[in-house]
Amino acid sequence: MHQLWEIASQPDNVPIVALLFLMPFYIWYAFRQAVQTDKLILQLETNPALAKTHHRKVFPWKAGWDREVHVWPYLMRIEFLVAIIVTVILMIWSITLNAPLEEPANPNLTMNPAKAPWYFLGLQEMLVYFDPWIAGVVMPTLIIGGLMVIPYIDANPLGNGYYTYRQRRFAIWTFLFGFIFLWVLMIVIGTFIRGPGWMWFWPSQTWDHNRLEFAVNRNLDQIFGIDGSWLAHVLPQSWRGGAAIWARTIFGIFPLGVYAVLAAFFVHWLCVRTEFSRKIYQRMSLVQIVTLQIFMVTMLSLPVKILLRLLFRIKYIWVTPWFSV
Amino acid sequence: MPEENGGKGRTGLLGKVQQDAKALKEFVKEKGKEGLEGLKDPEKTQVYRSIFRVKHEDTPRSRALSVLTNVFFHLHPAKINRDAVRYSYTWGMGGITFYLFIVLTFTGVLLMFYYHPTKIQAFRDILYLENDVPFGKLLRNMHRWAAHLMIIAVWLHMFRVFLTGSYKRPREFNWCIGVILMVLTLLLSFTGYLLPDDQLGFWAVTVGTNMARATPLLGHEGPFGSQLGMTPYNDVRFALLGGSIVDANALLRAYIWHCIAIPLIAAVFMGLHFWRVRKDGGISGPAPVMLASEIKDEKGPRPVIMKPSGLDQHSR
Amino acid sequence: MPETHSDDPVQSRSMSGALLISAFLLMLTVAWSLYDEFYGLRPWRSYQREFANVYAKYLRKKMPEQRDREKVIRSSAEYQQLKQIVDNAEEAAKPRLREIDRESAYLDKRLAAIQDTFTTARGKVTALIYEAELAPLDSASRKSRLEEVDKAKRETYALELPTADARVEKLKWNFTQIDSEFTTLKARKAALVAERGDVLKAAKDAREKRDAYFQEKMEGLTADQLGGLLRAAEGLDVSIHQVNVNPTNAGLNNFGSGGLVDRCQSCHMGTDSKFVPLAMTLTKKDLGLERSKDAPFTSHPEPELLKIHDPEKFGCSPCHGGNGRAIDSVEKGHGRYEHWLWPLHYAENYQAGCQTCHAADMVTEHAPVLNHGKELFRSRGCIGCHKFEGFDDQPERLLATRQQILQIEKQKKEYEIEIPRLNRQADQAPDNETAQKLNGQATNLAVRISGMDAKVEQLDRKSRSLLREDKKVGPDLKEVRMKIRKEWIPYWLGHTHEFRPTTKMPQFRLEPDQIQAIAAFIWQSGVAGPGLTKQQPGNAAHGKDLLQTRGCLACHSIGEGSNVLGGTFAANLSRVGEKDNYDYLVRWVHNPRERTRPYCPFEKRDLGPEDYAKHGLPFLFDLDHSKCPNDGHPLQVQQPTVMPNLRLSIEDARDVAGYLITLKHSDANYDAASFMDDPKLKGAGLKLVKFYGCAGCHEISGLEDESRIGTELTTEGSKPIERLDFARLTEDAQRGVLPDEKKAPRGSWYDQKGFFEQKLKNPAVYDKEKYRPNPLDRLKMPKPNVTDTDITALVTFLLGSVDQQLPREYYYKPADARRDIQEGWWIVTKYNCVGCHQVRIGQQSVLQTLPQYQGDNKIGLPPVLTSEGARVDPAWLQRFLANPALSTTDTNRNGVRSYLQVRMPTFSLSDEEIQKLVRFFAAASSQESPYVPPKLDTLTDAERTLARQLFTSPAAPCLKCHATGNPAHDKTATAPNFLLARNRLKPAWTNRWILDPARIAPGTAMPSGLFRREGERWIFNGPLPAVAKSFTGDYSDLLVRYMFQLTPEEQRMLLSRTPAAAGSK
Amino acid sequence: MKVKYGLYIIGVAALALSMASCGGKPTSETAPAESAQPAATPIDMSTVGAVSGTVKLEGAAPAGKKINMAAEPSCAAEHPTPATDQEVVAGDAGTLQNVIVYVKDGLGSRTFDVPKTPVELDQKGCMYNPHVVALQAGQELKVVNNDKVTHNIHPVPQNNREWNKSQPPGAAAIEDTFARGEVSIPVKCNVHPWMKSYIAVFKHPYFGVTGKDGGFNLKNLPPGTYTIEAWHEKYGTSSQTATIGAKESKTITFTFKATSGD
Repeated sequence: MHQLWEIASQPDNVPIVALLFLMPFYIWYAFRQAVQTDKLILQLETNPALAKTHHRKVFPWKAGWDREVHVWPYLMRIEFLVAIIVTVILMIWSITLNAPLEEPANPNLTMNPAKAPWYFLGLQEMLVYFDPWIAGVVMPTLIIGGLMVIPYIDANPLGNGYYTYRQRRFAIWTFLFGFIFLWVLMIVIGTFIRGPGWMWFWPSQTWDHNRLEFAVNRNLDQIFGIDGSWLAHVLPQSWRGGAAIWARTIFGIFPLGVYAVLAAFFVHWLCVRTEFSRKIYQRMSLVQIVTLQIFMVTMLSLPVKILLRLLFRIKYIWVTPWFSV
Repeated sequence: MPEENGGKGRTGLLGKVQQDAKALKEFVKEKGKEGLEGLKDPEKTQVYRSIFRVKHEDTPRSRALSVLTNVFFHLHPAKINRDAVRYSYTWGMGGITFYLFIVLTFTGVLLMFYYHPTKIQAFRDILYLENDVPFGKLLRNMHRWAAHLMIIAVWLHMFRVFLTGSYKRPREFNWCIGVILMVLTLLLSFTGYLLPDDQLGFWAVTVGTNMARATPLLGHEGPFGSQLGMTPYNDVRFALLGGSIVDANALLRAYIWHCIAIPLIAAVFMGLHFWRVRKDGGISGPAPVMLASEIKDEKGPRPVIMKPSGLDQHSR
Repeated sequence: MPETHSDDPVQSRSMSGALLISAFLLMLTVAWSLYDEFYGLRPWRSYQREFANVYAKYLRKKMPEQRDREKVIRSSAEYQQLKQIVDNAEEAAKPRLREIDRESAYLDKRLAAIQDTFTTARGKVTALIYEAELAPLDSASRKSRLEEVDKAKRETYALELPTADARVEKLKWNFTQIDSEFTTLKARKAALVAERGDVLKAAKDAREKRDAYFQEKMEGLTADQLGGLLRAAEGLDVSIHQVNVNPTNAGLNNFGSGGLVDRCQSCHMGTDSKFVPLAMTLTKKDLGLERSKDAPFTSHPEPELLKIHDPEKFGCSPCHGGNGRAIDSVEKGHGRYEHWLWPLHYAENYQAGCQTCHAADMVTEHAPVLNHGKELFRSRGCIGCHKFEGFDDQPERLLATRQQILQIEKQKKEYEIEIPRLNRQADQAPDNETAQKLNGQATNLAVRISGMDAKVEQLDRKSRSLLREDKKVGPDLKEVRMKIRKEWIPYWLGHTHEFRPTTKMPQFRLEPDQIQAIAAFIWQSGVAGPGLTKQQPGNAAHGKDLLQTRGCLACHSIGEGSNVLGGTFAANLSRVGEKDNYDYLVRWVHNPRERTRPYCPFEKRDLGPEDYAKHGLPFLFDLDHSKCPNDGHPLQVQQPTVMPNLRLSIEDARDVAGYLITLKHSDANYDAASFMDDPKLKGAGLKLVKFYGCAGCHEISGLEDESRIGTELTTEGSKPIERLDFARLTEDAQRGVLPDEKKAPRGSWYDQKGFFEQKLKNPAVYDKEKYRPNPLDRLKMPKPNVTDTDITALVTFLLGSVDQQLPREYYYKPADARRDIQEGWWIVTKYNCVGCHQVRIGQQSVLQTLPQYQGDNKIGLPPVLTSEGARVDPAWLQRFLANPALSTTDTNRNGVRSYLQVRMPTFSLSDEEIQKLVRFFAAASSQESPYVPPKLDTLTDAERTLARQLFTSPAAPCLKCHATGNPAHDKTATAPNFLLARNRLKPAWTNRWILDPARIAPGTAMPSGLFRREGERWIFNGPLPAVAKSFTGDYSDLLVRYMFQLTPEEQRMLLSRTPAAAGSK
Repeated sequence: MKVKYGLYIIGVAALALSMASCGGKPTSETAPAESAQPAATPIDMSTVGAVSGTVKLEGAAPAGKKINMAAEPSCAAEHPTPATDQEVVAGDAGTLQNVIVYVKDGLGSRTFDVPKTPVELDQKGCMYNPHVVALQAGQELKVVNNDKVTHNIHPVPQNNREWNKSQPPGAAAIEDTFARGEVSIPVKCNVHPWMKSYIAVFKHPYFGVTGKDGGFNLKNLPPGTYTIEAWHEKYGTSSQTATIGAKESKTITFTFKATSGD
């Protein structure tokens, strides 16, 4: 347990610890409001008359009250308040906790584990499951891209400007999945669970620098015993040498394809589960649907790959001479 | 006064002096009164005017003015949706992020006074900051923690914006800018990590940049990289570090990125971000709920209706 | 007022409360940060305040005591007397002083009066002269200007000058007059000042005497001095006390922004001589803080060190470690936290600090622990496996030299090919210039080649002397067949420390089969002959006597358990009898360096008679016949042992051996080891011997060029902790759990110190909990035979061995005589000179501690060498060291002190070593080298007769004790022969010696007080013969000159005259 | 990038090669040279002419100084009349001996065979004989010692290699060649300071040393214009040009002024 404390007390990990508390809090905070709104929505939907007259907010409202208030002072004062509080927090934090400073940089003395800044640990964790070029380059690009396209593929006009769950189940779940599960959780794992040699240490375990692990990760084709022997007959003499490679390359495409199709269907199924979401789905243009599919499928591939790796010790699904997936 | 002078001469002279004195007293009294009055309501004074341009009364107008005419406040509209002032809605994360950015700039500039981005001096300078510079330790700590805090704030901001669907029409583009800003924030923090030139930063950055090796096409270990003649000495990582290892050049580059390039870029985008917030009709809510029954079933993009979201009650 | 709806929560709600609170909080945090800045991060402030008042209290208490002391002294008769003298002297001086003062006062007045006019006049004249000089030579203008100059000189000025009799004289003087007056006045003034000094001299001297007396009587500081300190303490301004030196190329440890910044004294105020002068010591007790855990106020325990290392230059952390600039907490300041690479040394290891700069010294003053550590590192054979810069590196240098030779030979061949090529080119050259150039080059190459031959010859010499210097810690295992009892070897390998608890050899952790293999290999690889000459038994009793008198015990010890007697430098001989072969032992005692077969480093094998026979040479090899018959390169003709040749006669050798062979346990028996001759084991054995690096300490055939197997330790102290493999103990170390599951007193031992200590305690410790079925996978470092103190010493040594962090000028690498001392110590310790001699003042030789040299047996001790450099002529010393018998024929004796039982043995040092030793002694007694003997003026007949009479006078019967070479007489002699003096001694020293020998060598037989001071000269302290009347010179000097011109016949003549000397009883 | 590096490498390689070849050249050429001189350029014997003539000395030849050979009696014995130094030796009828006459210029780049017969330099009575030797580059010089004393032969050339070999009485003849044309190489014997001789080396066979008659004759000269030069150890050189047609033979005369005194 002291190990856990050691990590948590690392000055640089304090933000993550903070995150651990902030995240749940704000999720709860948001959902509390969402529930209220949803109540209201339900009420209005069942009672159109009310919908005509109601001011349609969960906040109190009386005729004659200003719809708008002056920024000065009503907003300003809050901003000042927040500024001050933040300052106070920051200063206390700074006084009580020193920014870390270790030995002078020494290229000959490798730190073990050598960890990236905490906010990139998610990506570093991904390295376990993917080749660097995916985890380190493709993923971030996709994440950024994915985030950017959200407004354009979300065809649901509802829930603009207020917390709601009922009206945006799909969107919210997707986001929570991506943000909390895939991003924050990975960071937490990278920080608290990964020890020397980037090996898996439960918080109760102490980081033993001499620990050794034995794990053979095989490629899917190896499991299926693809060696291209059959291909060798088909190919012209001169190509025989590369038979195995070609075989693998070709073979690899299938599982990926299969996955893509399945995942696509899954997403589709998600989108058409309720009457409402079907309606939204209707509104989407083809481009939007395709984009949505692409990103959803890729996103889903992460947990799938992680599972494959952790459960079946599968390294690559698709092996080609140039890159592997 | 020498004795010799005559008596009458004295009276004459004396009288004159007394008169002058009296006159002076009057004058001073007068001016004093004015001064006091001036102090009574400072808003009348020239100095006050010169600074605040408008005199503040507790009228809607002057409230509006005080915001609109103030270079710092005029990011805000004069009035906003009555419910938008609630913390519960915005969580104030955007504001906090901006505030932290300012704090960081401030502390950062001070730190720059004591820091040389050279292999020999960088680490020493940190020691110097820690032990010698008055408030140096505090300064450094604040800078570092504010940076971490900012990242959290940014994430939460994004989270909030998503949950309130604020990215939806007409704010799609501003969301994109937001995403870019978030990336910039991460980069800022990352580039700052190396500067103390200690083991922590060094290895963190090494790990971080090693990924760049694997950039498809551009990294010497990435797919098709070697086929395109990428080597450790000409690939993208080399470009990032200014060398094949994290060394003096990397330090310098990190420094420049961290202190000049990214902040500038970020500032520009921030400006854009805020401007768009205003142009897209202030913050998104809290808006009156919309019901599924009210969805007009038309496909594809539609013209954006520029309307401050708060106001659309009137239209109904 | 704008209309606000009082019921509107948004508008009506007031936040002033919240704002107020948060604002208040902000204030608080700001306040806090301020406090933190000024106090939280500045603990030294409170320390300083505390120090100031406890110290002030202490001083106030102390002052009256001291004042009383002073009173006592001042009131003492002697002091009063001295004081009287002073007063008288001052009295005597007074009248004259008064005159002088009066006159100089008058002079001042007059000078003052004349000054202005003088300067004006001079200014004018010089200005004019300058202008004149500007004008061209012998031009009209020049002439005219010069005339002006004259005019100016003639121009008169009105003056009012005070006269001696207080009148004022009005004068009209021209420049010349004024000038002369002015200069005369000045001159007079100067004269007066000088005179004043003379007048006061007597008083001044007297005062100095008085003060000196006071100084000597007074212990501690005077009340006034204490008062000064008190003022300093009371008026202390609380501020950082910082040593800030900014040397070039400062390293990174505590050299913050480019220089040493050290603030230790901000809390450790007691070490700051501003408050506690070096003359004074301050303990917690003095300050009444015995019980306090946290009172860093005591003064530096070794002020001597501070005198050599001025804190203003060195600071504290360079020696003590720690983070010199960090003062925000004790932990930070002492650098006892993760991420600080140079933590404060613990008390027992503080001398590690010395090592960082004194790595080049084998013996460092004030650092006994460190010295012990280094000594161990060498003598326990650590150096056999672990390279360490500066320690005996002959093997490496030998290899390097050989490489060089081969290199040159190769180059030579290339040149020889090149020459004709160049010649041909010359013949073909298009034009004569090229031809000449090419021919020139060819000639140059030819000349170069001759240069190379010279170089090779030098290198050969060098490798010869390296071969001499190359010693091994352990015995030569090639000789094992001749020397050792076969069955004993495996036993020894398994029970090293049981058999000989004091042995240097570490205990290896070996499986039985390993032991068998190693033993077998050693046995079979030993040289088989030519066999030893059979020796008849010796006289053990006499042998024992020799062993105790010849000085063997300076290095060796005999006896076991509590009654061990002798030095620890070499083996304990108590069980030699159980293992050694008598014939071999005889040979060994007679000449330990004698080899059975010479080793040729080039052919890499031991030569035998057959090799010599091939060339028709006799099988004869020694230092004079050390050329390889096959290739002419130098041979290893000695055994690689430091044990010197005591030049015993073969009979004596037999006796000694005869005694040694009796030293054995009665119950000693070893079970037969038939496997020793099993050839199958040899291969396995060789592998193991290589693996365990036995060749590091022993000479083993086939493994002569084995390199050291261990890690180099030169900078082990600064090895990053991550690089030290604590293996399964990492956790325990960090939690402060020792390998024996006890709690470590100081908590975590996860640091260099901890690693080294545990490693030395038990080298296998880091194999704990490891699965190592194959013994070759285990840690191979054997268990050294060391005590806990030894370990501390070694650890200190290692902790100090760090890579260069400080700027270069901080390292002790002197280029002057001190370097000779530095180098000399390596050799002095290598051959254990200090076993017999006292070399350094205050150091005790082993012999001095032995029972048989106590009381009046001190006479039998070898000479004290503290003044050797000043005593002997280096040229002679060189000869003596090369051959202490000072004779090639009659060697079974001491060259100088034939009367001593203890024998100065022959070390057959290499030329280089001799050079270094000679320079060492010269430097150690601050002698200039090279030494140019002073010219002594020859004796007049008168002087000679006088000298003779003195020499033979009953008051100074020199020849009673001093040897003369006449055996009858020398039986009783206890001092060297005078005939040696001429070449051996330095006159100046001899003079000092005969004046007061006891001062140079306390406890010498030579009597002091032979002369007495009389005015400016030394007079013989006894009845002066008639001839003395005419002699006005220095008697000591006379005798020295006589001594240095003494001839054998003269001495014989003297001997005949000496009363009772000839009739030696 | 990659391509660029490739170029570098090629460039370097090329450079290296070229250097190698430069460095290598002389050696590669000497290889044949060792065996023999380059083949002679043929001369059409049907057209060759000749230049002949005499060398005159204007004024009286200074009498040669007497040499004191007391140091070497065995040699002294060889000289019934004490030997004189041979700096200036007049021939009959006002001619001058020991002058080397040779074609200095005009042969162009022709090469010639080297005569197989060695030129002999004899040491007799501690005198070199002849006093002046002329030979062709690469032609063997044979030094023999007919004295009962040891000599050392020590030529001190400009352009050729200096050597210094001792030759005990009755030792085998010393044979050596000079590779480069040079007029003239002084030869001395360090044992006998008075012994002095000169060796002239030519790249062609058109040279002669005047004898008692002071005459010279340069035969088999192909038609052309030549600079003919005469060299004397004391009076230095003087040269004339002669143009000869096919089968033509010219006579020219060189005249040296006897400088009085020394």
